[in-house]
Amino acid sequence: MKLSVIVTLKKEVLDPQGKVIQQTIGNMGIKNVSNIRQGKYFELEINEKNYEMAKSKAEDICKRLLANLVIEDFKIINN
Amino acid sequence: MKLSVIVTLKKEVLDPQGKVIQQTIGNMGIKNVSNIRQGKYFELEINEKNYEMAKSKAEDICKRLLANLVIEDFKIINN
Amino acid sequence: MVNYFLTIYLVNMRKVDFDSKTIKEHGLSNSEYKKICELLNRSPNLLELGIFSAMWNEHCSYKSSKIHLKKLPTKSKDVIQGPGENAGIIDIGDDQAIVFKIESHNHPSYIEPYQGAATGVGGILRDVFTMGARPIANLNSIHFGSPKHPKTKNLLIGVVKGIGGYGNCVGIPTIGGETYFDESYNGNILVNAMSLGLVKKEKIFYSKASGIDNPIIYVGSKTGRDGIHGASMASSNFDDKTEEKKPTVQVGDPFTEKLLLEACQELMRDDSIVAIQDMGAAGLTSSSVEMAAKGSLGMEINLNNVPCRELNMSPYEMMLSESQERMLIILNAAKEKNAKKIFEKWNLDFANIGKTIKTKKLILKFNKNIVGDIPIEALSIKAPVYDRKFIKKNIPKKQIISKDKFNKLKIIDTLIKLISHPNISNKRWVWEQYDHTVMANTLQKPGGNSGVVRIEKTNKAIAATIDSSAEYCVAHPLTGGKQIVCESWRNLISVGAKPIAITNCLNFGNPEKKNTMGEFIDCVEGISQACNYLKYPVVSGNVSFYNETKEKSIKPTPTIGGVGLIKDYSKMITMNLKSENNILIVVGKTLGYLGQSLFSRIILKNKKGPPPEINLFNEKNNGETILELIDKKYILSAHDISTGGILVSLVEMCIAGNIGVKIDSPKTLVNLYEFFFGEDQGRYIIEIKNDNFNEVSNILDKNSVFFEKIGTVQKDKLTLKNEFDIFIKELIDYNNKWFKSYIS
Amino acid sequence: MRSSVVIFPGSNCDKDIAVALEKFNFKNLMVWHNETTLPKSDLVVLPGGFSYGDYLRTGCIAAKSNIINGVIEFAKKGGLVLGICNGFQILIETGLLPGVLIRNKNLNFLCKNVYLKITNNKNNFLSKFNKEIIKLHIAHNEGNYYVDERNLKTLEDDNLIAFKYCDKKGNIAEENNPNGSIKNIAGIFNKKQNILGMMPHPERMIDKYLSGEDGKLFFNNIFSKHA
Ligand SMILES: Nc1ncnc2c1ncn2[C@@H]1O[C@H](COP(=O)(O)OP(=O)(O)O)[C@@H](O)[C@H]1O
Ligand SMILES: [Mg+2]
Repeated sequence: MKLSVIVTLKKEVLDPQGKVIQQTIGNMGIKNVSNIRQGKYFELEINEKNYEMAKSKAEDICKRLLANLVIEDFKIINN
Repeated sequence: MKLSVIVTLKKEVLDPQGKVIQQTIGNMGIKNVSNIRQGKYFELEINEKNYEMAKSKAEDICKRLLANLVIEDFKIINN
Repeated sequence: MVNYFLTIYLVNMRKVDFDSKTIKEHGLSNSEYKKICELLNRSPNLLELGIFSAMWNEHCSYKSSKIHLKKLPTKSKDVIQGPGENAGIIDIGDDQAIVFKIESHNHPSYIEPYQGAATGVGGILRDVFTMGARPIANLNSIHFGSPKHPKTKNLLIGVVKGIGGYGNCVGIPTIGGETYFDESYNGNILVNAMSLGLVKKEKIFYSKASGIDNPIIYVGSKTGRDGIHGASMASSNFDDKTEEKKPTVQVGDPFTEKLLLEACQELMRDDSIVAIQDMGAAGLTSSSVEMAAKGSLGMEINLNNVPCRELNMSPYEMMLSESQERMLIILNAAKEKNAKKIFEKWNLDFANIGKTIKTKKLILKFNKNIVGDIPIEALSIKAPVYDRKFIKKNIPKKQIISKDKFNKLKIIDTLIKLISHPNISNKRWVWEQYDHTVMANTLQKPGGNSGVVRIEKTNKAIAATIDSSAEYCVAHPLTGGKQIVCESWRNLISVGAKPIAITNCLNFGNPEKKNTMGEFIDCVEGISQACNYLKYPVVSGNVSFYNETKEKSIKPTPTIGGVGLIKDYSKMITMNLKSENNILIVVGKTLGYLGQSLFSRIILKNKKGPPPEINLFNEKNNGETILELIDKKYILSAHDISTGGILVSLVEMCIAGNIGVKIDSPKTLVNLYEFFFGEDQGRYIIEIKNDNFNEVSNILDKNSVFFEKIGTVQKDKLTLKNEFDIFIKELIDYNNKWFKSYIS
Repeated sequence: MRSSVVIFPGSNCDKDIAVALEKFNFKNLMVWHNETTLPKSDLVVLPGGFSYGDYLRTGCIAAKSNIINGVIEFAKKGGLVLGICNGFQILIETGLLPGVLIRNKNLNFLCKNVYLKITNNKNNFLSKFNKEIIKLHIAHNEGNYYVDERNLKTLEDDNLIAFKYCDKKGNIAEENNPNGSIKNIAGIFNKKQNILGMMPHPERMIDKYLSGEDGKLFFNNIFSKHA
């Protein structure tokens, strides 16, 4: 079973990468892009019978490894 | 309008990060995770009236900046 | 296009010849294909065709350059290993040796600058550590198109990040390099990476296979579908289809490289290894063939045992993949178990994929069938060699500059224009992205004459520099070739190092064109003459042809990587001016020659005329005299005079020391522009104590070296009576400005 | 005095720090990340480098390795722990130090000399320094220290900031901030001040032939305290 995980920086945490990308977009002459945040994306292939079990495993992995909960949030999505 | 972009490495391209994460998950005693790929995630705030226009702008940004089409693919999703 | 990937032909099963389209796609000519059939006594199958294509292309076979490279001097009492191995080796005493080489990664870096440059660094590191050495320093030479070209900025950023990203992660300091912009590189940038390693003399490993039935061991990363046909891509011109070739770009994994380095070092402690070679261009094919060829034996490889990253990889893909961070080892059979343990500890793949055999053949097995069977010699010594047609360039006519051209100028404005020029501007933005102090032995970081790293537990240090001079080479390749070698030599002398040997990366256009071939032959001739005279042999190198886009060639750009030894690093010299009231001397004669100078090209917009002549006698004599003065501790700082002439070099010394100079009004007959901006060769600026002037001039006189006093060190300003008076701080700003504004 | 340097796959300053420790008379042992117990030590160093390639988040995978429990235990008992660069990042990922180190503000790897102001010298690491402003070397991609307001207040109130980036004269201003760190922070202590995490590399500045000697003060200091 394939699950996707999105890890994003918490709102209050500075995102230097997002900021630079935003500036670059401005410099490239593209208008009306007012805010950019960068995060991480993972695809996990989990061999579990049902979605619930796979999801709970993914959650565990996020908490213990993929996300740093001090500064990041995560979200699991079903492909 | 808020759009999300997911940038992933093309299938045949080496993903050194995914490889190390996968090994680590194994070492942490979590079983049945057979494959992990890492990608990037972006949230763009685009001030356009309709979704189509915002999407085409996002596409342009992806092609010109966010994704390296030599080794990456991208996907735009509507939040 | 034929589907190379799904079809497996068994040997002898097919009678049909390939069509010329398939042959061409493999970078082979019809006559080469015919030769393959003759050598095999049959037509090849697709796998075999791929293998020939990889081994016979320019990049691996050196078919257009081979006969000319023979002219290069490759021996001296310090040379342990000349060209022909993974890297060259020189003796530095105390049973220690330095292994070094340079490698180009031009085409991949244009297609994907980050990964192209990163894997370039990875490749050259493996060339060095495969010989048993621990890498101790990296350098690079990077050439980009005009800063105004729309692609240049992204290429620059990507390449610099890639070089840093890889070298920093592996933990090797990058101690020098050069960054150059010129529109001839608009469609074809150059990325040349150099690496140096330290090895104990009795612990050098070579790639010559030996012994029969020894296991062939594959270690490192798994093989993927990356970089298939990379070597043949490096052996053809760029065209509109280049974009389509993109999937051949490899991705580097510096973390795995670091593990591979440590694992190899661990395995190298005893005598388990018979022979070892990295899998570079043309991957498993070239490494196995070259090792077998050197050892005059054969190899039998079972492709089912090759560790693969993806499902259903075909023998064709496995043999031609250029996946990174892999090595091939011929092991002492008894040591296999122990070796395996080491690689497991470092979490790397370790697979026995075959054995050495007596018959000099490359035998490839897959699913119990023989899928490839090629005589080793057909791939090595019987590969084609060409004596291509060439046209030599005559020395251009000297330019006469009319006096009124100078009348409109002012010295200070000219100086500011020159030090603000992209090619002279401070490259700090580049080298601050490279870790240049890791390993904690860096005595001179980038920004000086040469990078210097010390050898732990000794008083010795190694100096290294990387140089090219495309402008001189395009004007007159023979003189240009000589000049770079001399510049490299001067850069080493300036830090107090005795120049020992060089490596060279010869970047040229299409060798099938007579003019390009002529440029190549003359540059090689020039390099050869200078190296011979200076006893500064070539121990390794690389040739990169086909640096062309849409029929437009780059300027001929041989890059020279020079290495020198400082016996006692407490005597090392830097280029920053030290203290007030010291005097400055120009060593070597200033005739004020302006042809091909930065001044002519930038200020007068005149690109014609021959480059400055090289007088090898003076070059050697001046250099050796500087070393004598350094040894006697008279010199406080030194800098060679190169691009931009005396005044630019002087300003560089001021900027480095953040201190000023009161320049004496020149007493020569030439006009001020010729004196200050002429690029006569073989010159240095040295700083000495006023009190030592007599001793120093005695030594210079004794050696018949021409010299003249040029000024005195003073506080924070550069001044020339009746001309200018400017704060060093201002000059620093001009020198830094261009890069800063370009990048932001 | 005994020290241990932990080697993670991808560490690359482990040898440098070992050379420095030995030069200043420590009896040093190297410890492989897979070990479960530390040798008897007075000081444990987590060295710089790119443990696990710095993949995922810098320091995070090393923070899951076997030896880390030993390091945590050692620290809890009051042993001296020093994390330099990647070592600092690992200490943060283990939770021994607060905050996070993110990408440098200009997104470039940065290798250069910087000036640092010592803001707390009442501890085992910095008490013997005879000057307040020192010059050290930095070389990192992720040295941009961030911490939330509450934790920042604790760091400030309890005097747990070790160094701040400054200029030659000790001025702490945005233009002397190489990487965007909050309040120019270059190194911090834990509450008990037996753990120090810092981005600069003292081991690269230990004799006059290198680009500076202020790293010396560092090793002399720790040694004198525990000899
Ligand atoms: N790509 C680079 N990598 C590292 N150092 C560089 C790079 N480009 C320039 N430098 C440094 O900048 C300095 C000036 O370069 P250059 O003008 O080519 O020097 P020179 O003419 O004396 O050989 C050199 O010391 C060199 O080490
Ligand atoms: Mg020079």
